[in-house]
Amino acid sequence: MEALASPVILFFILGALAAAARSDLAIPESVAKGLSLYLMTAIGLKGGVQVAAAGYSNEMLSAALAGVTLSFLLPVPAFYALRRLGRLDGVNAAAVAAHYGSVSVVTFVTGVEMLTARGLEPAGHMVAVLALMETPAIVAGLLLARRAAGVPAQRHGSLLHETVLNGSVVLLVGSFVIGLVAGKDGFAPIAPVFETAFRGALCLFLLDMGLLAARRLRETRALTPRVALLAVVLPVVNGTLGAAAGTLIGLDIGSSAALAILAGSASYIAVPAVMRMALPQADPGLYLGMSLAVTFPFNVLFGIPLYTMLAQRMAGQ
Amino acid sequence: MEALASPVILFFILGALAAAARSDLAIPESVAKGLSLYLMTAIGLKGGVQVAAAGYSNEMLSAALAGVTLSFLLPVPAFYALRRLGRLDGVNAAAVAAHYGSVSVVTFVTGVEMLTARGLEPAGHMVAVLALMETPAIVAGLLLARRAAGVPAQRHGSLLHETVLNGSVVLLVGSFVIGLVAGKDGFAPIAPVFETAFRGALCLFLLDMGLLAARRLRETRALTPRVALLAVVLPVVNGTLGAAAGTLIGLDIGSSAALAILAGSASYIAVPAVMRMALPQADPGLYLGMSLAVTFPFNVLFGIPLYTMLAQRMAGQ
Amino acid sequence: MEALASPVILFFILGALAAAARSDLAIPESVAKGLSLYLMTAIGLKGGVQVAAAGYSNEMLSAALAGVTLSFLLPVPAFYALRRLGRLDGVNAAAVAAHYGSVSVVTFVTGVEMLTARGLEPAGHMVAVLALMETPAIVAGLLLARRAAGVPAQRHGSLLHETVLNGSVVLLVGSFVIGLVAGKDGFAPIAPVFETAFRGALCLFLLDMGLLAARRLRETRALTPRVALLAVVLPVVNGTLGAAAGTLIGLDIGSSAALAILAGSASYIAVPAVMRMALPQADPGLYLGMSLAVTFPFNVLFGIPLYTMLAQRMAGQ
Amino acid sequence: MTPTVQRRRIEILVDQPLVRPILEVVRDVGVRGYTLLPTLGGHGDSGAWSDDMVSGAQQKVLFLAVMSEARAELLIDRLTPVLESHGIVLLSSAVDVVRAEKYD
Amino acid sequence: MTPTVQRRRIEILVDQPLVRPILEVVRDVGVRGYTLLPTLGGHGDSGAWSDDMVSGAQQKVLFLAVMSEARAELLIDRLTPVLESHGIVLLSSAVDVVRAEKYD
Amino acid sequence: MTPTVQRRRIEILVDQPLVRPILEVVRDVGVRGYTLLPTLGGHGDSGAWSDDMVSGAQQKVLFLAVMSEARAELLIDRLTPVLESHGIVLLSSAVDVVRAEKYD
Ligand SMILES: Nc1ncnc2c1ncn2[C@@H]1O[C@H](COP(=O)(O)O)[C@@H](O)[C@H]1O
Ligand SMILES: Nc1ncnc2c1ncn2[C@@H]1O[C@H](COP(=O)(O)O)[C@@H](O)[C@H]1O
Ligand SMILES: Nc1ncnc2c1ncn2[C@@H]1O[C@H](COP(=O)(O)O)[C@@H](O)[C@H]1O
Ligand code: NA
Ligand code: NA
Ligand code: NA
Repeated sequence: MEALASPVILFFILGALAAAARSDLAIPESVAKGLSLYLMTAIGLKGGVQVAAAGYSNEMLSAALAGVTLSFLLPVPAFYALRRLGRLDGVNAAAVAAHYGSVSVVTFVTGVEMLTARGLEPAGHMVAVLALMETPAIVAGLLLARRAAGVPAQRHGSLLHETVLNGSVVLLVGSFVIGLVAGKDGFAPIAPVFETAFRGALCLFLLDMGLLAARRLRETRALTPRVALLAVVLPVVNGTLGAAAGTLIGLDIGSSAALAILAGSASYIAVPAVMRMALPQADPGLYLGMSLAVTFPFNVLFGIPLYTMLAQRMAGQ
Repeated sequence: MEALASPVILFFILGALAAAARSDLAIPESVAKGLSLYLMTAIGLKGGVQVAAAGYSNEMLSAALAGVTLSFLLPVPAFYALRRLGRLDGVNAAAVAAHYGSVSVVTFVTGVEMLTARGLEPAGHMVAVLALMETPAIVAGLLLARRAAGVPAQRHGSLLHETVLNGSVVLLVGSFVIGLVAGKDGFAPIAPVFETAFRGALCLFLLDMGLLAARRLRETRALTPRVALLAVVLPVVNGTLGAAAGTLIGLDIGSSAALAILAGSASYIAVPAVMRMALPQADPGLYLGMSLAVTFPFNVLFGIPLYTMLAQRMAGQ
Repeated sequence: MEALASPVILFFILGALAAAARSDLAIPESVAKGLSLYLMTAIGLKGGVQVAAAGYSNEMLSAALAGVTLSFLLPVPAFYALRRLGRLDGVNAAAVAAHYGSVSVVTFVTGVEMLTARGLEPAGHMVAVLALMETPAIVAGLLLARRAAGVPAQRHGSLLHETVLNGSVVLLVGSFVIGLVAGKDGFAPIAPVFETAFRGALCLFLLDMGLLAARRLRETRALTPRVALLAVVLPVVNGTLGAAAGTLIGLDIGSSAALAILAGSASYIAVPAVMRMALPQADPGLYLGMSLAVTFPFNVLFGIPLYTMLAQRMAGQ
Repeated sequence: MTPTVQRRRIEILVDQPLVRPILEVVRDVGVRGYTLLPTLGGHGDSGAWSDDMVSGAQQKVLFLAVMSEARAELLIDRLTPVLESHGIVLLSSAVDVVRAEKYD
Repeated sequence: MTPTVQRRRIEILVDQPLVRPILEVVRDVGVRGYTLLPTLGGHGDSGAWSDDMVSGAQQKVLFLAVMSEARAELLIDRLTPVLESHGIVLLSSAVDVVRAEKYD
Repeated sequence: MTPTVQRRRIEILVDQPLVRPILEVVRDVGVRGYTLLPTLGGHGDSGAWSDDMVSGAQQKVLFLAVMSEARAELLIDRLTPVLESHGIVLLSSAVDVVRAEKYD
């Protein structure tokens, strides 16, 4: 509970309250975009520098495999739950399922902050796992859509391109590699911007996310009670599976919790843009309403502490 | 005079000179907006942290009461001066009067910088006073407009909403509360962004303000000599009243000077937007010309040192 | 070669690779503009503070004279090479020549970073030389265009104005003067923003420059092989002349290398905007393709180390 | 050849703080959809403005909506009284659309 | 008096991620030039949207191109099937241009 | 029903650095008001451009003004000679306005 008193979380709550009260407070779109690029660069760099210091380990490979597998498989149960319990048609269920298999960078970043504050900093290579988990869920979602609704697999090459070379994936991976090459010494001169300033910038970004999530929640028409409920159940189930996977393959508690946070998070930046192109019939109000307006706030406020606790319990603490 | 050699002021002068020489130097609108949100967050946080450290005192309550009273009453003499001496019609006089009763966040921030540099840092709760002073003047201005010109009091609820939940008020108050909750320890990890970087960011923002003020001065057609003169006289009178009020209620010199700066400043962000909605017949060229193009530069260059001196003299120094 | 492992350069390469792979990674235009204004302010301030500390010296005057002369004369051979070897018409040759006589702020900044990392920090007044070199080449280019193609010298006053009061010149010179006035003590409180954060911000800006340069290279139709070759030959020739001039007038190695970098760089911000206005018949795809898509990356990756080596050799090291 | 139907394209240039009241009128009149476009600056009888004004009080927004002739007349009737006092530019022109029933 | 020729002005309001596929159709049809304009937000049958949505999935762009009557018909024919499913607004109107051969 | 009067809507797509000279012509011709709109990018005979170009030399701005038929002809006459060399797109269309005297 003391985590909720962290300025990072408090700014998120401030944004949500301001939007709920219909204040005209707003962060310019380009500034918010700039902040999100900064955050991705910073975590990429930091992860790379940490891996450069730690050296290669088998744990890296198993974490990567676990992440890719989770991202690819988690959409399947989600899809059936969305069809049966959520009463969505095949295309919409597939589109939403892809979001829940993929990951939210900001949820991850917030989670790492919370974990670090408790002395449970995840391994640096979890940033690479984050980058690896963005894409497989999209492929799974498109396969599900094709099976379910006979959506033609048009322009496959272009879609793969869109997915793998998505701006956030490129920036994350690129910064990670730069951190790896530069190492601790190369990083030192740029650390004031990418390390010291990180938390303050995160506060401002979460203020904006609070505004956006609450506005989205107010304006969305697509959120039926069934679907809104699933937007809470899916992350909890996926997060639990993530914590279990992390524990099984023997990750340390922090990394295991990070894997749970990744599994439990839902994308609201990369996947929506790809889905709007790949499945234009699907309703963006639905998948953005679920992932941004319900799951994201749930994870920031309750999911992260829950997944952390699960990772601790499973590790026998 | 040595205050004028501070980089903060020099950047303001650079901006004003560049605009006067018709240079095409310009800071993108969204970057300037982002900077102003940052400055408000930073001073809100800092005030909250200071109050958390200092604990509650009676001085807080009296400063708050003095601020609210000044904001509500200062528009009245201003209104009559604008009608008689400025020869404005009732609606325009009321709209302008509201600006001079309300406050300018940037003038306050610049003033606090100047005061701190002289060892006269105001109390942290003056940030709360700043937030409290934004709104009452708007109410006063609208009452004056209704009396003077029979402007119908349409959509009252919506206006009150617009006024109290104005973005800058929400951000100031919200950050103040977060600072209060987080305290010194919670603030430490975000201090590099919100404290260490503050002055540098202020330089860039004042560069932009210099550009905007000088451009406004050149383009405004509404500024008659009478009205331009009032844009200097009103802040001096209001600033003097503010210093007197601060001294009377026993504030320390720094806080007293801050109250004078608040009273002497004129809004050019929050109030114009509300007035454009509430009194669309009033001329925005007039109230923005006065507050942004004349009063703001006057206060930054001459008003702040003057009000500081008044606060010192009145305190018997 | 170890310079290529600097994060600053690595981010440039990351941007170029992302754009080459057609990733949708993009930095919002206003954020990039904000970063470039920040960089100019920071180097202006730093140069001014350094000159304030070092005091006046004759070297300053000779460096300034050398810079102005190079900027004014370098367009002449460039013009003939572009006409004869590049097969451009008179107006286009003159427009391009102006770009190569003038300077690129970002190339200079990157060069100073590289030089400083090697213990060869140039003198602070080289920032003033940078500012002085922006303009004379434009005048030379317009004279060449008039002679070659009978382009009427319309609106001379307005053009001179546009050139001398160009935003980047004003900001550079203004910040330099503020640094001079403020000195080390006045600079200290704003140093966290303008000094400590400098390299990190440069990383993000060069990421954007990599994206823009590679996109430009892909989309430009105007780049014939002849012209593309000249976009590599011209900087090498000009850089060599710059190193020679610096050595001849007795500059230290760092300053001499900086003068070479300035001479070898080509403008892609200030001059294109002026040329679009002054010589609207000239093809912006041509001059931006050459300076931004070829010369800039060449200089960042190969030119800067080359000019540095030349300056060292000529100084007899 | 896809058949198109003629409708009215209504454009309203209005200050940012006045957008909300205008949208209330628009909803009253029963307009089903609209789009808002940004602007950079301009010049008119009341002087020049540009989007770099910190307060946003004079920042203008371009409202665009396509609707039936009848609804357009209704909207114009409702807004005409405030055009002058609020400094609003209102333009009406002919436009052809495919899904006529959507723009009624 | 400079003679002008009538052409069609086609405007298409479309979500950012769908711009690329639309441009492919535009190129197919042989349109020689176009311009993209930004938008701020809007409202329609599927609800409200605004440009502050982080993902950009619902950010809309206004495509504008001037072309001959014949080419406009071709383009409208090609796009009509997806207007409903993709949530696209397509407007066509008359416009006069000077260099007619440029807008064919 | 509020009576409307027909006027000319002139739109000019022009590079940012050329806006000032165009505005001088506009003033010469006696146009009383205009509005500038931002753009994102485009494609034409001279290739593609987009607003992410650092220098702004190729950033385009959309000029919009409503005026009388006569003044529109004058403006078109003045600008036609430079359309080609300066890469300018000029569009003219019919528009109905309420306060006719304001747009003369
Ligand atoms: N009649 C209209 N006029 C202008 N824009 C419209 C209109 N109808 C819809 N739009 C725009 O198209 C978007 C999608 O419309 P819809 O498919 O009806 O939700 C809306 O959010 C508006 O931005
Ligand atoms: N037919 C057109 N419709 C709309 N915009 C156009 C058209 N042709 C050209 N443009 C715009 O004008 C710019 C310059 O055109 P061009 O001179 O043909 O290269 C293009 O990049 C487009 O932004
Ligand atoms: N004839 C016009 N054509 C286009 N925009 C105009 C016109 N007249 C006025 N405007 C716009 O409306 C704003 C207010 O006009 P005014 O009320 O005349 O000052 C101007 O600043 C322009 O942006
Ligand atoms: Na997930
Ligand atoms: Na005041
Ligand atoms: Na040069």
